[in-house]
Amino acid sequence: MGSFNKVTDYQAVKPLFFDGMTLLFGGFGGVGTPPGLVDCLIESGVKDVHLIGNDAGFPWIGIGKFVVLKRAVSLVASHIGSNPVAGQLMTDGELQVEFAPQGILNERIRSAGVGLNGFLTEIGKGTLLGENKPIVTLKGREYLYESPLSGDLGIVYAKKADTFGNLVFDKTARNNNPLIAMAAKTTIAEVEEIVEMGALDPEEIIVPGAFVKHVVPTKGINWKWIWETQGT
Amino acid sequence: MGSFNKVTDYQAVKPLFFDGMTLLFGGFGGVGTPPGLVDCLIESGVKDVHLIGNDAGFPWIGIGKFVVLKRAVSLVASHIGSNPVAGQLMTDGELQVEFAPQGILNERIRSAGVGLNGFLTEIGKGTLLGENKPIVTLKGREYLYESPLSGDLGIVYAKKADTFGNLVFDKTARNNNPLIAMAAKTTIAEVEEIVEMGALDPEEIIVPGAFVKHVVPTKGINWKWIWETQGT
Amino acid sequence: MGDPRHIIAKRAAREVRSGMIVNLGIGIPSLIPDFLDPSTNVFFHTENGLLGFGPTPSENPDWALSNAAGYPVSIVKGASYFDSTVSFGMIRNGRIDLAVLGSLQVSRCGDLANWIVPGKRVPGVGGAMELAFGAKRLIALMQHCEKNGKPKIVSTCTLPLTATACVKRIITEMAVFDIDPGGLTLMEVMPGCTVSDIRNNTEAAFEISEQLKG
Amino acid sequence: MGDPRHIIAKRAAREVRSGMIVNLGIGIPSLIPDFLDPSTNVFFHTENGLLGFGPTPSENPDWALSNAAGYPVSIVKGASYFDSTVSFGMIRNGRIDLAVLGSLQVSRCGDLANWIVPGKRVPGVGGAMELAFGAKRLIALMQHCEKNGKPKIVSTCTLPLTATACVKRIITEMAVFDIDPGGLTLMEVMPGCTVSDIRNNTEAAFEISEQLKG
Repeated sequence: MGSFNKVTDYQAVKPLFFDGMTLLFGGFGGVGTPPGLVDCLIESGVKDVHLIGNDAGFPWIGIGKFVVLKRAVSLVASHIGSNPVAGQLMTDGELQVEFAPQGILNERIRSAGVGLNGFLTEIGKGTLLGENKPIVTLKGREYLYESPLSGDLGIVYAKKADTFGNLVFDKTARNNNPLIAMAAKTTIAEVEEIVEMGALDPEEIIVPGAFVKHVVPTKGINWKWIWETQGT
Repeated sequence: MGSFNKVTDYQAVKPLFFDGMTLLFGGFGGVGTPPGLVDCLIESGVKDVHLIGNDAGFPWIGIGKFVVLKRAVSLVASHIGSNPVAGQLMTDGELQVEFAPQGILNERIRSAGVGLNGFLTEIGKGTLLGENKPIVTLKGREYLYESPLSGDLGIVYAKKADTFGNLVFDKTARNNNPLIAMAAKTTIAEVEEIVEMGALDPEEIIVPGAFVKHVVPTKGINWKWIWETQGT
Repeated sequence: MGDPRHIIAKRAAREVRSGMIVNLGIGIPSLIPDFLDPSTNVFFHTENGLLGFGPTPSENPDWALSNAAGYPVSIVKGASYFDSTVSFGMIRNGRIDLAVLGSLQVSRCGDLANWIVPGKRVPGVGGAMELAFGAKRLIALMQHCEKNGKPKIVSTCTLPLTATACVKRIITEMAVFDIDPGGLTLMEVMPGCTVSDIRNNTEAAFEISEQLKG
Repeated sequence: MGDPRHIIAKRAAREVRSGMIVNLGIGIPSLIPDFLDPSTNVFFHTENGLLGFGPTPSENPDWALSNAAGYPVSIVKGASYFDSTVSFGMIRNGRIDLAVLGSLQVSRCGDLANWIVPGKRVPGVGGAMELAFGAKRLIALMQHCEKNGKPKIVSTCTLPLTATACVKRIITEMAVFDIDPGGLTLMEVMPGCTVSDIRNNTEAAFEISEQLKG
C-alpha cells in the first residue's frame, strides 16, 4: 500500500466473488447497476449468493441477468415485479425473497454503512411486512426494529472517480449506490471516467474514497429501456 | 404560495422566533453558524430557548453570542469547552447541558430529519453518557437507544441557494447544516449568494429545497479566529 | 362514458395545486400530468432520487435520467438529484404535500391496500408504505369496483394492508369520498351517476356531505 | 531530556505509515505532523467533515476551511468535503486506520478516560467516544504521570470512561506499552529510562516483551 491507487480491472476483481457471499448491488430498475461487474459475477461461476438491493432488475438488465441463473439463494428487495423470473423462482421455492419498504431497505443498508445498529420506525406496523420484526416499546408506543444490512462485497456504478476512489454519480443513477458503497465490507466501483487525484472538486464528491476499495473502468452500459426488452 | 420563491430578509423572519422554542443551529465551533440569524435571535428578545447544536461556540462567535445572554434554558451539544461562559452557566445551574457523542448527536438530528424514530448504538455503553438511556436487548446484546432530535426552528448557513431553497455549502462550513435543514419543522437558511432556479447544477445541491422554508441573504460573516478572540 | 381511468385522472388533476410538491404513483396517477392546467406550478418527486422532473424527452432518452417506473424524464429549473435515503427522508418527514396512489381497496377508516394480492402476483411494496405513511395528504385512485363487480371501498380491507388510516380522499369514476376519523363521506357524484348507483356499488357505509344534500 | 510532549509525538509519528487514513486528536497528537517523514503519504481526517487536509495555510486563512480544533488548514489532492454524518460514519464503520488520542488515564485492559475530570472543567466529549470505538487501531498518548507524580496507567480507571477496551498501544515519554486481552506488555523503554523507572511510575501490572528481555 502507500499509493492510494485503487484502479484495477475486471479480471483482477473477479476472484473477490465467492460462494455463499452476501452481495450488495447498486441500482434502481437496473439504472445505476454496474453492468460489467454483474458480468464478472456471472463469469465467476459463484453460487449460493445472498443478494441485497432495491429490486430484481429485468431478466436482461441489471442484477436480473444473474438472478435468472438460479445461483442466488436469497434476495432482500423492495419489489421484484420487473423480473417475472424472480417471481417464478420465489413461487417455486428456489429463491427466498424478503420484501422491505423501499426507504426502510435503504436506511438498513445505510445503518450498516455508518456503523450503527439499526433503527426504529412505524413504517410497516400493522402490515405483513411488520410481522416477525422485533417490537420496541418506548413511552407506551410500539415501533418496529429494523436491523442493519451489510455485505461481504458491494458493487456500484459511478460516473466519475479519482484513483483514490472518490465517487461522483450520474443523475438518477445515484439512487442507492452511495449507501451500498459505504455499507459493504469491500466495495468495487465500476466507473465511466477515472481521473487523477485532485481533478475532482472536493465539494462534488458524494462518496469519499475511504469507503471504496477497488475502482474498475467500465466497458460500457449497453442500456435497454423497458419497451426495448419487452417480448425479448 | 404557488411561486416557490422563498427569498425574504432578516426583518421578516425575526417574528418566527418565540419564547420556549427548540432551536436547531448549524455550525461547528462557529464555522457554518449563520451570524445574521443569530443576531436576529438576539434582537428578537425571545427567552427560555432550548438549543440543539454541535457546541456552544465562542462567547463572541456563533451561538455563543446568544448563550452568554442567559436566555437559553437548555443545550444539547457534544462539547462546550470553547465557551467558558456556557460552562459557568452550567455550573451555576442556569443552563441545563446534555452532552452527546458528536456523531451520535448528528445522527439523532438526522433521524428526525428523515422521519425515523431513533436508532441503536453501542457508542457510549458503559460510560456516563450511556446512563439513563433506554437499553434495547437484541439477540442477547445490549444497545443504547438514541432518540430523534427535532426543533421548531432550524437556522443554517449556506454558500449558495436558489430561490426555491436548494442549498450548496462551503467546504467545512457544511458540517451539520444539511442535517439541521432536514430536521427542523421550519428551516431558515442564511445564504452568501442567491441565484435563480436553474442556475445551480442539480448534482451539486446538498439539501433539496423541499426541506427549506425561508432563504435570507447574509449581511456578511465578520469571522474571528480563535487567536483573534482570546483576551477579548 | 369515457375510459374510467381517464375520468379518474382528470378529476384527480384538480387536486394538484400550484406550490405543491407531489408524488404520483404508477397506474392511474401517472396519467394526471396529461390533465393538468399548464399554469400549474408544481415540483414532481420520484423515489429514485429526483425532485423536479418534467415531461418525457422527445428524443435521446438518458439511461441515467428516469422516474421510479423506469421511464425517461426531463428536469425542470430548480430540480435536484439525491440518494435514496434523502428521497425517502423527504417522504417520511412530511415534505411531500400530496401523494396520489393507485389502490386495490380502501376501508372506511382510510386503511389502504395496494401492494399484494395473495396467491397472485407479488411484485413487492416499493415505496408505497412510506408514501402512505409520510405524505401530508394521500389520495387513492381506483375504479369503483373490481371487474367482477365487487366493491373496492369496504368496511374492512380483506387484502393485506399497505398502511392504516392514511387515505384522506378516494376518487373513482363514480364518486369522490373524504375520510376523516368519523368515517367516509360522499363529497361528489361523478357525471352520469346517482347516489343510489354509488350505494349499490359501495360496501362501506358512508355519510352524504351537506353540500350534496343542499 | 527535551519537552516530553515532543518526545511522545516524535515516537508516535513512527506509527503513521503510508497508505493510512489517520485521525489525530487535539493536544499531543496534533504535534505528530511536525515529526513525520515528508515521504509519508497519508490522508488526515477531521471530524468536522474533511478527508485529506494539509498544512496550515501561510496566509489568508478561509473561515470555511478549518479542522475540528478550529484552526485553518489547507487540502491535499484527493480531498473531499462531507457532512457530519458521513464523517462519523467513516469513523464508526472502521474506515479510519489509525486514531491517535490524548489521554488522561488508560487501564491495563485498554479502557480509555480522556473527556472529563469531575468537579473540574467539563468541556464535553466531542468525537472521542466514536474514535475510540470505531478506529481500526487506537493509540493513546500521554505524559507518564500527572504533575503530582500520580501514575496514569492504572489497573482500573478512576476517571469516567470514554470507551472500554479500545486502546491498543500507549506511548509516553518513558515507555511504549501494547494492550491485548491478556493485559499490558512493555514493548519499548524510551531513551534515558529504565524498566525499574517505569515500574515505579506505573500503577498497573505489566509483562515485559520477549524482545526487550532478549
